[in-house]
Amino acid sequence: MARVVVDVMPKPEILDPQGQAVAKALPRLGFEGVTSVRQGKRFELEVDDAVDDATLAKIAETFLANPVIEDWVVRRVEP
Amino acid sequence: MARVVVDVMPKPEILDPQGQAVAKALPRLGFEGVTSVRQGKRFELEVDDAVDDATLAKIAETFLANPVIEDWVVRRVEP
Amino acid sequence: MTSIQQIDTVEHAAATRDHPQPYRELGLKDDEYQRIRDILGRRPTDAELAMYSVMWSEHCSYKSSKVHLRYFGETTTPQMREKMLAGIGENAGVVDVGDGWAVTFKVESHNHPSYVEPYQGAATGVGGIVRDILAMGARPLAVMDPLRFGPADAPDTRRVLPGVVAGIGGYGNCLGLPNIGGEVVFDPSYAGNPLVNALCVGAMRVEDLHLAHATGVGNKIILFGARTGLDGIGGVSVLASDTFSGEETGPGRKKLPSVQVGDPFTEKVLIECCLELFREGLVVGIQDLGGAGLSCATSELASAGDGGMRVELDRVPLRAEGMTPAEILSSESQERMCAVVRPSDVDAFMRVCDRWEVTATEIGEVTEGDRLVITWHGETVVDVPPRTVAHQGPVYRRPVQRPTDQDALRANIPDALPRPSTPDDLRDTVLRMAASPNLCSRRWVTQQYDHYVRGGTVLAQPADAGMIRIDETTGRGVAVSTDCNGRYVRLDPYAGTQLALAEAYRNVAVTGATPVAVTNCLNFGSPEDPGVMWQFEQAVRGLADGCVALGIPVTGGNVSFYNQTGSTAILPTPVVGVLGVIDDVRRRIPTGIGGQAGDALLLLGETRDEFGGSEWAHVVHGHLGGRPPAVDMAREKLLAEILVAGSRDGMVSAAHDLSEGGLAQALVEAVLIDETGCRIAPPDGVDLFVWLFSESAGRVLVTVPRTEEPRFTDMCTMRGLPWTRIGVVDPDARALEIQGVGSIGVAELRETWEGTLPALFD
Amino acid sequence: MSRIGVIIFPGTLDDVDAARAVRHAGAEAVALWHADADLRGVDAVVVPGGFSYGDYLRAGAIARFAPVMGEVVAAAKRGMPVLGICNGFQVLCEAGLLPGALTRNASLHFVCRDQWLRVENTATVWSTRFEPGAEILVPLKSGEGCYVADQHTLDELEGEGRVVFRYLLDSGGGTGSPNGSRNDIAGITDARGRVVGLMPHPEHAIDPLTGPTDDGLGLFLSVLDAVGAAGALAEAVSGR
Ligand SMILES: Nc1ncnc2c1ncn2[C@@H]1O[C@H](COP(=O)(O)OP(=O)(O)O)[C@@H](O)[C@H]1O
Ligand SMILES: [Mg+2]
Repeated sequence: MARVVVDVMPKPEILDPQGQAVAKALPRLGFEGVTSVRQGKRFELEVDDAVDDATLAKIAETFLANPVIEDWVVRRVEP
Repeated sequence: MARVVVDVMPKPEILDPQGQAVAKALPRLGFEGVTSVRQGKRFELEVDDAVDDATLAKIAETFLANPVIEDWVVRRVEP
Repeated sequence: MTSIQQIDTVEHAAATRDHPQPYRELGLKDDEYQRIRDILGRRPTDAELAMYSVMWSEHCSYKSSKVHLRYFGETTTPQMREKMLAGIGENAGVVDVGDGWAVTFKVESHNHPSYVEPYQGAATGVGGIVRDILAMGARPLAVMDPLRFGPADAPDTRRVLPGVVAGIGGYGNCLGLPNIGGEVVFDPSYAGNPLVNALCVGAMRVEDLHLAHATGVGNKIILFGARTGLDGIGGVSVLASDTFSGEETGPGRKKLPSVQVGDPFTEKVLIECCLELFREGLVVGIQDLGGAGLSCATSELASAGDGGMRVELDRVPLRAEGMTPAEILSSESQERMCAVVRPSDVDAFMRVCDRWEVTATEIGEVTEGDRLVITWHGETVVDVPPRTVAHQGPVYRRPVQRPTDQDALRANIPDALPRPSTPDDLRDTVLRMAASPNLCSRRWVTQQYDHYVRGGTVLAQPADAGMIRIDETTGRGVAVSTDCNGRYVRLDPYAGTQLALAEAYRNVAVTGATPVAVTNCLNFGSPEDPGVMWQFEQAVRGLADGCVALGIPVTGGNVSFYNQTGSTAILPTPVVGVLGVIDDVRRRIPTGIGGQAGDALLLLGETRDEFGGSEWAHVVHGHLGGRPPAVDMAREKLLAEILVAGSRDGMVSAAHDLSEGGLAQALVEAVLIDETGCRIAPPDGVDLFVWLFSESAGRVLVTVPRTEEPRFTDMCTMRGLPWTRIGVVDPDARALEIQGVGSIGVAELRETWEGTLPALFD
Repeated sequence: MSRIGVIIFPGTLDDVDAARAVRHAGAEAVALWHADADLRGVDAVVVPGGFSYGDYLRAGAIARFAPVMGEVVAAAKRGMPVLGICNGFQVLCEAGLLPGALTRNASLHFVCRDQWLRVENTATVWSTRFEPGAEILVPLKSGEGCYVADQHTLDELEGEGRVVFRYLLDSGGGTGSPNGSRNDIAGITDARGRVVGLMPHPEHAIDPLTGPTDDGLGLFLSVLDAVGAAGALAEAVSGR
């Protein structure tokens, strides 16, 4: 059993209204000094040891992320 | 300037329909061996150096995460 | 994994009579716990204790309200009952609406969860009421959401309202149910205790009515839908940390959040799956799992059936590891249903579930005798008479006392409040009222709700009532409205509740539909407060007596107590829902006055100087006192008959009910809906302020085509309904022109009316 | 009679409405189940709105892998007319039949409203019944309706006239999007003008009783002209 994390973030050139909404709201709540916020997704997967890196890459690229609008990173983590 | 990542995940005992939908779909797409998926949010913040850890913790707890149903982790990362 | 030996069995309970149990933490009183011991002749097991405590809670047992709710049944005459196929006591009331169609509708509250977690609280509120409707055998067709919040500009309202609205939209939209109406009311009394009520309406062929009965010995009990997890088990987690042996090493759980997360996709699939099961005739009885989860479903099914029931709890598909029987029985995981199925149909049942990829598990069967027996890996953990759990909970006749401040409140009449009198002041008042949070456009909210899906929505926001078509061939449809002005109820709970009924009834009638049935959601403070109980008793009596006067029955409802912040209760808020039938939705009456130049505007009913509890007194003076407007049920009935006749004969081209904000507000809305204009000439000698802002009940603004005017007014005169011709439609004016007040352009009106909520919540 | 397929995924919601629109236009509506890799001989396909598989991951992300979608993609490559409405548009983008993607509305709120559109291209099989530049009023109801694509793709779409519908502020007013879409794009077509996707819901504008107008019927009548003619030709050639 292995634990895998896939981070999926909107591409820098794509508008990120959610991140912007957070960034705008923070000063109103009294939090100064946050200059930019981007919001993406985090997936935590548990996979059988038989699942290799190529398969994980494929899962991320074809399914968890949409390459038109998102970047992604796959990494195995310690359980 | 510092880069901060906040990972927000549904609490283990809370239903995660999103992760569940992904987990159910994978075998249909021909990907076997993924036994569990949980889906959360990832925030990437750029903050002034003046912003301290206590403030970051507060931002995460009161705003980025919903403590009733989510757990969160704040970490500073190399730029 | 919890080991089997740690589980508290019936056998073990019988042997350890004196083992102390945390019944108080579970909300049971000493005498209630003793009663359970008396019923069982021993101490309850953990699982039994979990079941009794949740089923005997106020929410499930109606222990404080039962003695009052009986009045509904006592006052319903056989004639009122004629069209009622199922009533109080079933999951939802069912009414025969003609052409072989039956319609079911019900409102339920999800107030407390929505305060803690607005999005999920509201979302699961919608999910729960939809399953109630589904459990009657009906296809859910539409939802509505009566809501109450604290002051519009309060910071906490900014947290609660957007979350609640997003949750209702998020769940309902994804479920594919049009949202056809609701309410948004702001009042300081709801600040720490918002009200989130959800209504669902569904339809079925009369012969498809399914009732929640576990009948037929040998029939199988099948649990299907989502897996069971630790959500919503709240207080029951104390049992897990306090196992019978008192072992320190027990797998104690930290107190779990009692918040549930909704999965509308699973529910959508569950709906389609259930409807296919009904169509195929594979269901003998069915029950939704809502509050109290399996405890409720198993005990209610068994208690309504003709035998007993045996359940193997270890078969329940779980989402979390190591759940105890008590936790499984109390879990409020969403999107689950429980069906009773003939053994010969089980395979077919499973095939349908497979097709929809719905998890379904046989967990037990209907047995001889009258016990509900639940086992866990072969050992008996529950052995109870099911009626004692589901229906024979404690009943309280709580002290009732008219609050001491009621007289002072009534004496504090609004007559001395300074009133506007110059044209400019009146014009300003029209605009100020139109922009006020309770009267301004609800678009910011309703724009987040899909009202088009299913293609049957004929009227939705901002119409007085929502209307959907249920039969595409004949055009038969239903209209629904919910209403309640908590300030009126506070001033006079009996009359105030009748005013709520009258308004919902009128709102249905102005669409051209005939009102046929009533449901309710009674939101009140603590039943342990005699003043609150007095309000409750008065409200129930007012509603029941009002229904008798109108000749339509209460078919169901819901009670929500303990709505208060500290010792301050909310305004008593008995939300009343009225269902109407229309044989052909093509003759529905729209709300906006339309663009036909020269059409006559008539005001039906009488206007009196009535400002007690009015919106004007609230907005301009922050005043609440005096008496609410007078209510006259006979007049409401006549008004409805005339509107329906007007619709049938094509005499009325638009109709809009007058309520909060009076005639002025009705005109503002009726003009803006169609982006049109009108010229209003108040009758000679009226007090303009009273005429424009009074909230006298029993009034409707109608538009009548020029050619129909004599026929329509003759009908009103003949039947004794007072009417006044107050002006004409003038689309070219693109303004609301009122003699003695001035002209307000449509653009200014729109900006005023629509700007408020976006400014507060965007 | 022409036969138009309406695809149903778990979570599809507007299939009843799409089928009703097809019938109003005078064709037979054929339900196509997501799990069956079979188009049952239909002449054209509508991928309707809803929340396929809950749309929890990303709108349309799971649906595009459904067995029926393989057939739709193959048929589209052969030139079969395909219309994606709302969630259907999202599915077609995810499936690569149309370029770009649909993301959260700029307001972050779901938006349900009557929306004016301008018909920019009347040469697709789904838009021949409209006058060039026609303004139509149809419902829009979506939470992820913000059309995005990289600049190159946008230039290509504009350059080739492949924007079929554009959002208008108002009838007679300028363009303006209710959800942040690039270039106020409401709907686009593939290079051949046979696959069209749009966020607004023409199938909910077929009868003023239940929709704002009957403007949406034009899409369904257009495709029937196309497949009707093609059908007649095929029949003539095969000598039936
Ligand atoms: N205020 C009320 N007026 C009339 N009937 C009520 C009222 N409150 C509850 N009931 C009826 O009591 C029964 C139990 O209510 P409830 O517990 O809300 O139903 P469910 O078990 O389906 O959630 C239902 O038939 C309901 O219609
Ligand atoms: Mg129920």
